[in-house]
Amino acid sequence: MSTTEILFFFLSALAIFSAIMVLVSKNPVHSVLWLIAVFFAISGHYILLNAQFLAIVNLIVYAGAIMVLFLFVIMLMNLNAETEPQKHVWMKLAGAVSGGCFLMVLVSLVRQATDMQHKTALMKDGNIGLIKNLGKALFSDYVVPFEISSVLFLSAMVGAVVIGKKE
Amino acid sequence: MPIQYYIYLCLALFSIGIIGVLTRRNAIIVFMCVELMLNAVNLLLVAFSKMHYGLAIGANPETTVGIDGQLFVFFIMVVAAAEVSVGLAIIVMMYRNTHSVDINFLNRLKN
Amino acid sequence: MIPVLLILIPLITGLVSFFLNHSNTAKSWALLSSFITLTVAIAGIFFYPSQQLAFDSAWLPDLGSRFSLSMDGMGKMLCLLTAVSFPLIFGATYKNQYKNPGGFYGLMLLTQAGLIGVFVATDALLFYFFWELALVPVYFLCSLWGGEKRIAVTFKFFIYTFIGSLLMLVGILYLYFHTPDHSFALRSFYNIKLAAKQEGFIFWLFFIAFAIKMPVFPFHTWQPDAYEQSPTSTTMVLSGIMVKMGIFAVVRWLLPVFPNASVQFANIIIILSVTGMLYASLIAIRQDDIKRLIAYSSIAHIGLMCAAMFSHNKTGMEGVMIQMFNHGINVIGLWIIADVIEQQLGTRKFSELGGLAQKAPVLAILLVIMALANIALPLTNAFIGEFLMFNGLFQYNMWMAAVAGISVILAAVYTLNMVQKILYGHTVAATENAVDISSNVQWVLVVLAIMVIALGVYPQPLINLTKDTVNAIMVNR
Amino acid sequence: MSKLVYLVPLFPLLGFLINGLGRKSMSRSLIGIVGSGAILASFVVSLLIFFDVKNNGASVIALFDFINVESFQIPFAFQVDQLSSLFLLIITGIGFLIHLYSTAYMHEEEPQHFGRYFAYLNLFVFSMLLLVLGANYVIMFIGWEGVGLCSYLLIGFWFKNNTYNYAARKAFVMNRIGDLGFLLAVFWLLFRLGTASYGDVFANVSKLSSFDVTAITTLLFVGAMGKSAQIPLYTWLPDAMAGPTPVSALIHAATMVTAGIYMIARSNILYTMAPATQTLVAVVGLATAIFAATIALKQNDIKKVLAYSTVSQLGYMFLGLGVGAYTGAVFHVMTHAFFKALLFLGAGSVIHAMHHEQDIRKMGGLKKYMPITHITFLLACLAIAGIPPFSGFFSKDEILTAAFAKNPIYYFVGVGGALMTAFYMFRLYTLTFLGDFRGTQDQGNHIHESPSAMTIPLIILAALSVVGGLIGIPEVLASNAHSLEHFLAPIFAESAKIAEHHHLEASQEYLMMGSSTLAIILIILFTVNRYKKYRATEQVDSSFSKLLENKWYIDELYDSLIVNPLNGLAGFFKNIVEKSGIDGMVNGVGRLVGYGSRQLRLLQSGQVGNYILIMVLAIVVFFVIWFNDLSIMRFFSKIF
Amino acid sequence: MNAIILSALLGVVMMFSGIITKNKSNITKIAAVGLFLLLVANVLNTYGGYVVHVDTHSLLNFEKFGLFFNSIAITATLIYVLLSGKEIENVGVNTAEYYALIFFVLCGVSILSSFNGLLMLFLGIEIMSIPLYILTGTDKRNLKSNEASLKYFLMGAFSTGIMLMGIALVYGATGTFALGTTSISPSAGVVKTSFLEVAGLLLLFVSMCFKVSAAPFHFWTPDVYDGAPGVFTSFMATIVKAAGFIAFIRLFDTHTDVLGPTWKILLAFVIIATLLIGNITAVFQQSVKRMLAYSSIAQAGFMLFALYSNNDFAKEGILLYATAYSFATIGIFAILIKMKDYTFDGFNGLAKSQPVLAFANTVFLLSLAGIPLTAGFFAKYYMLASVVKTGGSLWLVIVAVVFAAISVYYYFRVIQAMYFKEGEPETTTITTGFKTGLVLLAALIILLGIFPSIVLNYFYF
Repeated sequence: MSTTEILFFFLSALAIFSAIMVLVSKNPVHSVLWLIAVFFAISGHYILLNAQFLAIVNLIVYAGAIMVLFLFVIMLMNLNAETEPQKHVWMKLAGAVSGGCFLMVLVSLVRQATDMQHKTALMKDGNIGLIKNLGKALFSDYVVPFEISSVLFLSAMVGAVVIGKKE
Repeated sequence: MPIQYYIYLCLALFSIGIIGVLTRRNAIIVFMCVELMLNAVNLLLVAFSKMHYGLAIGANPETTVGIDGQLFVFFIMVVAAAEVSVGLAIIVMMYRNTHSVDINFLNRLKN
Repeated sequence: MIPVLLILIPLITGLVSFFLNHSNTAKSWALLSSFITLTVAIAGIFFYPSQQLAFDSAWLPDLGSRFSLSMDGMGKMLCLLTAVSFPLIFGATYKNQYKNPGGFYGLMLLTQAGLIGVFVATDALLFYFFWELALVPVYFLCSLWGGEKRIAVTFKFFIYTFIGSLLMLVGILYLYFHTPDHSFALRSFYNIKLAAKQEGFIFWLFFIAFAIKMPVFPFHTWQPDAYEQSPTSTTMVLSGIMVKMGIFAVVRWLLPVFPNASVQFANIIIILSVTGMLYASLIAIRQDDIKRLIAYSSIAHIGLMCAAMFSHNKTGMEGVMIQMFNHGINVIGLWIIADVIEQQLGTRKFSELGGLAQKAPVLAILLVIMALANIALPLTNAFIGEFLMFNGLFQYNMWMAAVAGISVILAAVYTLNMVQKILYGHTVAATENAVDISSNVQWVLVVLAIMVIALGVYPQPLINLTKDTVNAIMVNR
Repeated sequence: MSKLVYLVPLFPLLGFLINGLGRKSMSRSLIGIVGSGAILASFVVSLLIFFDVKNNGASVIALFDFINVESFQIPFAFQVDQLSSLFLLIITGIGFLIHLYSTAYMHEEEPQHFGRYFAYLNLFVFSMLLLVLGANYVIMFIGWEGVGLCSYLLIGFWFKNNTYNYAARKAFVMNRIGDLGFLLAVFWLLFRLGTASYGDVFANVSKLSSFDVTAITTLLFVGAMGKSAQIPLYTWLPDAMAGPTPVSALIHAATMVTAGIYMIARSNILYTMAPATQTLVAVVGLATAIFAATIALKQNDIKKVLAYSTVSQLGYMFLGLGVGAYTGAVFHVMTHAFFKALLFLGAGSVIHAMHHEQDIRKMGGLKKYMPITHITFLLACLAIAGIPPFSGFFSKDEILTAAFAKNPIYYFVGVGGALMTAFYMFRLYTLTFLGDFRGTQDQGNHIHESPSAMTIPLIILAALSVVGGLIGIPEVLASNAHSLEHFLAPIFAESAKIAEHHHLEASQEYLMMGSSTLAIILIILFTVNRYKKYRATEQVDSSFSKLLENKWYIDELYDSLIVNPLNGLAGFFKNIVEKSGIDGMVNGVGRLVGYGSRQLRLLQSGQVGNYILIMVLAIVVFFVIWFNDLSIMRFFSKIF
Repeated sequence: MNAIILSALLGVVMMFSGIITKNKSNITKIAAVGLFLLLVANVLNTYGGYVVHVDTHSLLNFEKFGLFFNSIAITATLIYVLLSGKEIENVGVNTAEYYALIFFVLCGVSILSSFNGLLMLFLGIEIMSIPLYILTGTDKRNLKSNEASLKYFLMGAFSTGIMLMGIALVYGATGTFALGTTSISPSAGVVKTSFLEVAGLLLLFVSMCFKVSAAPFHFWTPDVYDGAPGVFTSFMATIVKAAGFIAFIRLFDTHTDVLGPTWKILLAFVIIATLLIGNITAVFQQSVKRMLAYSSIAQAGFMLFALYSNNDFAKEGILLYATAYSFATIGIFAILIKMKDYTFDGFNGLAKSQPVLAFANTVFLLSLAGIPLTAGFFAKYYMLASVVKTGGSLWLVIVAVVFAAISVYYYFRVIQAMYFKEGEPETTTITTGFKTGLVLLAALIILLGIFPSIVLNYFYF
């Protein structure tokens, strides 16, 4: 077992475990923290895949900005106590079972997908994940979506103002 | 690394996200689970990007195949950020009016 | 150009009529319009060369649909019926007061436009258009000016017929894609060759639409209610002309387009029709309401027409042609009388009527004449049609004709029952102070009675008028 | 002359129109003149035509195309031949007398009703003329239904009385049942031969299979049953007495009921070709003759007795037709027309005098008050009873002789009926005219002989009844004296060729005539004796006579067998099948949609969790459907 | 491209217009002018006129089909603003921002009508959706509006997740985000689709179904349409929904052969479920607004036929359908939001008090019901025709027409309330201009109902 494999399995285990902890934590703050752990694990995977730029962005944007925002909101609402009323157990079970079914179905498909049988993701090697290459592509081929996403931000901004502003 | 491992991992994370959406009542947690789903997709896209890259590099060492996958991830993050800002604003607005973020209380509109 | 005029005159005058608020103005306007239409119809049909009777212009080029109108014998006859009926209807109900008269007469005229359109359209899509155009104003007419239960009843009627016409639309579409030249033209439809299974299937799509309109048992339940609840002048249009749409459509769009299926399923349809005849006749015997009685009687008559159409012989078809016109005349006469009685005495129940012959002898005579026409007494117009239709049915299957013939007897029972309950016996509370009919109604009824007898004695003009249609349809039989 | 035949029906039609439209503005006498005059004019024309036919033979006069379609033509044409011209005379002649009589009889009516009455009468004659003149079965059918209509109108003439109206309706409906048979026969003819014109049909009879002929003749006979009141469609005729008495005379004597006889005589070739039908006709006729006679025995209404006697006599005519004695049947129609018209008019005269009292038990001794009526009535009774040399004797004898030749049973049963005829007629006569007056004092004071407008027709008819038989003297009595047979020979020539001929010994015929006459005379004497001393109190009814009095309960039987079940069925259709069944199904669809709506909306629970749950489940289901090779299932089974 | 750029710019302009003028009606006027400019620019684009040339690296593909849809959408928005501008001003204080968001949505619509890859599809959907989450919640004091907004957002985000998973799987199988490429395994020589691609497409299908509110992914629709302020419901139910369909059709245009025969079965299932739920549930509704929400689901069922048949008829038809449906629904909502009472009873007697409104409303409802002589008829006609043209599947068409007949039930309930029932409906003030606008719109619908070629020929080609 190479280091990469060990790291892969470790990060995967961490990600899944943290993800499950997000679900089961009764305290929303804990959920947030576990989610941040998931993001770290995923960033680890990015590094394994040599997608350095995304690894960093993931940490900055998700773990840094977005999750902090979540945390703020939760704090603001004073939800740190275990205040969330529990769902009916049957509903929970139904949710879990149907989510499980979803997973099963997809996994069974992937097992049958012969074209995925012997393919591997290239680890460590390859420089497409480097910021230089990504930047080049972003500002040449993908400049239109890049610009258009500004509209998205504009509307989000306007939206936040409209929603948040006191009348 | 066999690509299937990545697929399984991402599907697992994705499904956990779905299960979270289905089982939790706190709107913020539900939203967080959605973010989890998005991240699962991100990881999958990166893995696929590297897979395609790996397949293409044999023929052409200078290839940039797969870079679009990683860029897509970038755009997903952009969108996610925008969505979060709006989403949290809405949740806060809801909280201001009802002092609750329990989605089970969202039942004035039905039938 | 004539068919276009026949559609446009009522259409435009109808639209104008919406802006007329004064009752008498609206009435006179409608009467004037209908007379103009009548004049144009008579002039066009009898005095103009036949090329004037067709019209063709581009309409939806990318859909393969053209605005093409043309009148063959049957079209002429039914246009004539429509054109004749409306002045009579307006004349007979001239004294009736409606709230919002402009709207009422406007909708009536729009209905007329739709009806004429149905009878002259030779493009399937256009036909469908007019088919619906005739329906929608009637919906409003019945719902706005009808009886107590009008909303629910009219609604049922509308949805019922609407389902039918949508099914027909599906059929039309299917046929359209199977025409050799992707066109909605009648001629192209006649050239379609379908596989037997498909033909059978599409045949039923069409037939159900037409069966609902006619109506044929067991699709008839909208009809008595609708007739009962509608304002009488609308009922006249409904039963006098509109049911002919169904029959007309079968002759024009069903039999020639589905030659094999219409032979194949003739048995089932004739059995249905004959069952319906007896069924409706029996129910009519037990009715206590003039309108419902006429409605059921109408179902019985239509049943015969439907059966005769599917007998697939010229005799029966000739009978259907004549009867389309004659039934229109007769049933309008009956409705006018029903209306007069209801307006004057405030009831339509036999149990509350009686002895009217003493108070209103003129009405009595005219009612008797119409009733006799209703039971197809010889020398009234209905006899010719029924004679030929029974003849046709007999040629198809004599047992069917014999069974159907029972309805002739039952018709006598319920019609004479009606006559007796209304006219004879001693006067009762409702009829104590009755007076005879007003002159406008009298004139209309006299005109109708003259037509009844004239066409009963000398039906040849009608036969000659429709001969070409019959020959065209029955060309291969 | 025959070209003017259209005038014959035209005059009554004009009379109908004038009287009908002008009834409010015209005086009674004018109406009477117009009404009677129209018929008289017709009679004159008919007379001319009769002689024209006699001299020049038959012809067909086509007026215009009535129905002209691809598969057949029905011309509006008139058949002028021996048979029709004879009937023209009977109809217009007797019709005229009845019209004349009516001017006096109906004098109490208001002018407008008086006018209506004459209009109807004229229409009646018109319809009958059309029936007789039509050169094809369709025109005949027009008249056929037309007389039905007129009988309806006239029976219900006093429309305030609902019983009368029911009687009128019954008459029409019963007739319609027969008409349907007629109509089907016409269809059959048109189907097989493509024509309904007599000439063409009779010429092409050989093209019809024997089944066709039998079926057609049977169906035609069904028509005749209705129109001529044979079993089982006879019950309307007695009820038809609701109309004014002259109308009864018209229906029974000159028009309507004779239509069936005329039709079969007209189609004699068809019937001759169909022996099975002939037997049916004979049996039904005979049965009716006997059956009606039994009922007539115990009736107490003067007109009812006469009505059943008509039914019975019609039975004889059908017997004649059935055994192939066409001439005899027509002959009997003619003589019967004379004496039955006379009887009814006489009865009318009595009723008129008695102020609309019709129960013979409340009459008696009218002989001295109403001599003319009495004498003429007696003559008529003798005629109908078949006493030689009155007209009835010859015609009835001809029929019975022919029946004997065919089958002696027919004869004996027929003679039995004749005896009953003698009995009930003289019972009627005796109770009415002989003995003591049994009516009220008031009636007694006002009894008087009828005015001359009524008595003159009586006298003329009496004369005819007496001598009318002389045109048909049988071969045995005087050779070649049967002028009617010679006159009608062309009509029945074809049948005569086909039919088998039985010749009776002259001695046998004498024996039959003599014995039956003797028996009838004995019966008459017995009857007169029996009822001369009749008292209203002597009433010891056996149950059998009760049965007869109530007409074998046939009306009740029809009610319970046909009318009530049909009514019940109609009610079942109306209230159950239509409302809950078909309409219920239609409305049920609507209700189902409403119900579905109320249930489906619960799916929209308002819970986001539920919404997403359903979405996820749907996705899973989609996957399973999409990869429907069951591999997913296999995967699942591996896990669990 | 003109439309995308200009609508984004106009959005910014609108944001600032709030600073320049405090008069709300002026803002509406600016928006109307802006929309008109946008329309002109788009029409120019359709016929080859560009404001700026942008190399999109084939991420966007400007076909006539999409551009023409843009014109329809912009025209509809213009009509919408003209008819309901007053109500937009009344929703809250941030009128300028509302218009800005509307323009951003239009930007998203323009992207959706011309995307040429999954990336632009994703961005387009998000640009269209995010402003809608906000617009739904603009009635901030109203709990229903809040709730609708949150529901919409949560479910929208979830469906975004599903969509992204689909995109990822497709990408995994094909290695590209471009449309119309299929991975074909060369080994067998038979076209064998990759399971991953199919799975991805299925997830994409699901998320698109969600966007166009096809059952069983429609659940957000009634609640959101009901809770959102009426004016914005109008916008969402018409232009946005139509854009969703355009995207849907463009997306699956090239993929249907990949999907195999089961695709049709599944689609038929979705269509029937949509028709069933939309029509049947609408029958019982008491609120016209909610009824219209369900009716929009039902109409979506019909529009899905375009996807099902996927031929030239379908493409023409969906444009006509979008036009007919949008125009009519905008009209109805314009009237509805003038009413004080949104229930059916609120319309009682409208024909007496406001005959013009009642007449126009009748025309709109008839159009929605698909009665001939209205544009709605030809819309439905094209949909049915496109399916019939594919041959077979006649049963599906018959099911559809039966549901169309049921739809008459609830549409006509409004007509019945207006014409046949007595009542004193309360409305806000109704100006002559509004009436004129309604009548013109009704006339337009009837015109399209007689000569649908106006839309299909004169603009399209």
